[in-house]
Amino acid sequence: MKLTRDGIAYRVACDLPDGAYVNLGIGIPTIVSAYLTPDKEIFFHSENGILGMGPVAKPGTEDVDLVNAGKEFVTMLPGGAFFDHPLSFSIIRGGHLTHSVLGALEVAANGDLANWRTPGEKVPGVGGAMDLAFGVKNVWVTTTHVTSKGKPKILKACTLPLTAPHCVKRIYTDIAVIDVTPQGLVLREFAPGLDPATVQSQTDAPLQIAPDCHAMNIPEAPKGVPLAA
Amino acid sequence: MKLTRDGIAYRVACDLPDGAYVNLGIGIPTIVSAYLTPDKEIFFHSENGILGMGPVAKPGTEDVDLVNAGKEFVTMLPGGAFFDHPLSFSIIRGGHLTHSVLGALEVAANGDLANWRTPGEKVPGVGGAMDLAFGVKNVWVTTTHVTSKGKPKILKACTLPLTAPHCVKRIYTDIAVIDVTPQGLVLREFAPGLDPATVQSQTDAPLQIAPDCHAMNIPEAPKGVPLAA
Amino acid sequence: MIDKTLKTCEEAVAKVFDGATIMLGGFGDPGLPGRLLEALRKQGTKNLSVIHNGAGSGDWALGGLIKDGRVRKVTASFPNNPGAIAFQDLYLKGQIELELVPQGTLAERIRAAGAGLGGFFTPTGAGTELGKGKETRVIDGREYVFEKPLHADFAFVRAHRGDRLGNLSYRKAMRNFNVPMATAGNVTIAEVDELVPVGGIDPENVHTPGIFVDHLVALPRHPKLVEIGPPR
Amino acid sequence: MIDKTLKTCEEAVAKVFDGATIMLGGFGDPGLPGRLLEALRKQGTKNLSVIHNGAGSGDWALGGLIKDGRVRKVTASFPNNPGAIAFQDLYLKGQIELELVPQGTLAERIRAAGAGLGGFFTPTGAGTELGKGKETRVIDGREYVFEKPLHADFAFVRAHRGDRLGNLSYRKAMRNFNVPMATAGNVTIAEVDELVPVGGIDPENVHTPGIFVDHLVALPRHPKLVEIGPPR
Repeated sequence: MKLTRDGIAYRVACDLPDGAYVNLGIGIPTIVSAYLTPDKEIFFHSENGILGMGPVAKPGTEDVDLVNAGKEFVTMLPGGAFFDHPLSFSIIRGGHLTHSVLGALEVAANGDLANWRTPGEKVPGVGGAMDLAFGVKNVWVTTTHVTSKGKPKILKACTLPLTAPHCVKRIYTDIAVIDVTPQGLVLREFAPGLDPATVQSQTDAPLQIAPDCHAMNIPEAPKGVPLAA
Repeated sequence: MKLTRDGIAYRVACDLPDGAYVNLGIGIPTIVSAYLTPDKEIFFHSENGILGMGPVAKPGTEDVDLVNAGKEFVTMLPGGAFFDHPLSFSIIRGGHLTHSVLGALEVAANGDLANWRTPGEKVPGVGGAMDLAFGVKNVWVTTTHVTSKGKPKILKACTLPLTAPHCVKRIYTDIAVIDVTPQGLVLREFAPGLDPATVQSQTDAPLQIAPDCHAMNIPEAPKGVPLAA
Repeated sequence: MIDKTLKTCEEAVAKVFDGATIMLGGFGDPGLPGRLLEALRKQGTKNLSVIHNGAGSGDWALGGLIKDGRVRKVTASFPNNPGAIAFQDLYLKGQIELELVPQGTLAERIRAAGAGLGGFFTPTGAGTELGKGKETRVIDGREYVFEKPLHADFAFVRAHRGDRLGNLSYRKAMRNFNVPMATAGNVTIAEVDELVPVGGIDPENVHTPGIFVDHLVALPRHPKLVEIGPPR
Repeated sequence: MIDKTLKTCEEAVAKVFDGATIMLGGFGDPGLPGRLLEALRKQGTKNLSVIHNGAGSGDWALGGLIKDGRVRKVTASFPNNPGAIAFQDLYLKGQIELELVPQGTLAERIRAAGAGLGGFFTPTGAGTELGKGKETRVIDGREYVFEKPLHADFAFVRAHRGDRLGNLSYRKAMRNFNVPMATAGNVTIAEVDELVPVGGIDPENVHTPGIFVDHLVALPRHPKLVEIGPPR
């Protein structure tokens, strides 16, 4: 079994602690907020000057002055704040966010992250990716474990241009949860029905197996979308 | 005749143009605002985060959260703004103020200013003096022409620790108005009843005489305080 | 009486000259000075150097200016936004220059210009392609890259409210790059939704004090939205 | 539910340790966290290093802390304020260290710490006694001095309103050093006049977002004013 995109997002949501200040990147990370349980109070940051951002605006209720970093119309939760770009990136660069959840093209065993330049891309763009990777305390990566061609994305060393060196703390994929530690990668969980050897076979970098390594506990479809298939 | 402290402040007030953004230092500069004519709209800045500051608060109307850089209770004019110290000093350092009116211990012919460390002072303090002297477009100095012991304060070179090199644009004293130019000091005006030679005799640095150099035109006591004596 | 208001965007952009460097506020549509950009497009100067987070969308505002071949260089963090067709077309033909800057570094370089600083050391980019060729320094055990301030001849910003003294206040996510850019333009021109009397903006809520603003034009907001992203 | 409020200043300052570096907001009385300082005075830790614009006034708050011999070092721009008797007395006896920093450089160094920068170049101080021994660099024809960020173990700030999430808003001239210091303290503790419900501060008027604040205590403002200057 593999986790769906929603499944990966669900698994991240389980780990975000109460009171976390979080920036969610585009793609799978965006889905994380949907899976937060109401017992946790979590504050979402958007690069363009928002803290305490709520869900995407319902059609017909959009405010033309309120978009997120992905240019979607969003909402605010009570207790939020607006500010300018210098403060927004002081929050990022100054280490004030507790979590940045990002996509990845490649992650290396030493925590190096490559997620800003795709191989075929002719016009480069970086946005806030580097600031997030360099600045945030816990950089968590969400990604499929292998490329669409079956090539591992978790490597001994990155081959693509780096977003930041030594920045990733944890990797959430469709088949595993892996910690990046000073001693290397540690497999913490694997998808239901798999085993550590299978995960290793799809991973270029060597994995250590955590003493309490176990299969993920994934419910079926809490929001109507299957989490694993 | 010599100008009083109010006279020096009056003379500065005459020269501030409509729309000027001004920081007034402690001492004679503080008096300048009293002599502005209502045809000019001038905006006062205070280091502690105020633009559009009004006069000192009348007794009984003080707001405990509203003081100026000299810790006096002040008022606000319509169209003012509050901000924090980083922005306040961005305004100063970034060259956004048009005028800084400061006191001086010594000024040199090349525009060097010494006004932050008095000779006998045992505990040093600099406050915002250096930022103002380095950052503001037009640094205007107000001072008595000589010390209480009769020693010139306008010198070939400063002897006291500098506040900033090459910063002063104009000097207003009790007997003269002097421009600091790349070619040296230029006497523009002298106090009523004096003459350029008398001003030079009290000035260590050589003075050039402006072609239109003339006696100041000082009214008697527009606010009840004599401007010259 | 000081009155910084102008009647039209045409007057406001009249002094822009060939080869000028122009900062454009806005992130997506919020805070984008679209009417000033359209006036600039009509005004006709060329070889412009533009500092903006993206590289325009479609063929309106910055997108249109680029499409018309008026822009020599773009300094941006995200010029690969899907709508930046005009930029991407010229870039791939080698007909427009790009200085790619991480978004936080872009904001900080603009702020540094307005704050009169000579440069700063940021961790962002150290050890990456975007740090290459730049001065680096290890400070207290961490590697930093040296970055210089970004000044501009003109800064175009869009605010919600403004008064004749140039005081501005923004709404929700409009502040973004507008706040630092207003401090970094040699001439700062603001487009506002509404002109209010002096005192109409509470001194606690002035986000850009009038000292930073040279001219402002009050015009009803342009209904066109150039950067509405697709739902994701 | 996140609740950053504490009942007393005593709890709030309990974790301050011997040798800690503490930033104190306030410029004159506006924004001075006087009750936190008085609690710290009772709490008893010593060898404190204090970052503040001045060096205290009289024998209350920072003045009292210094008078009690609890402060090893003061980093300030204006320690010669007439009321700073306790500091000046110890300074002349060589019993307290002073790092004198121009006011704008002090504010910017604090901001740099909160913003994660490694340092910056400022023109202020170049060619003066306060620039001596510092790295200088000519950038685009102007001389600048290199300045490093100022971090602190604790930042004590005072705001007008606060909510349980730590969002703060200030009144009039209270923002001063409080805003940058709140970003630069490893632990930031706020003293507020009034606790309001979440949502009670308009998101447009949050001057210090709660992300920067660890604890806050709501207490009626202390009536004592320590720094009322004489009329001039």
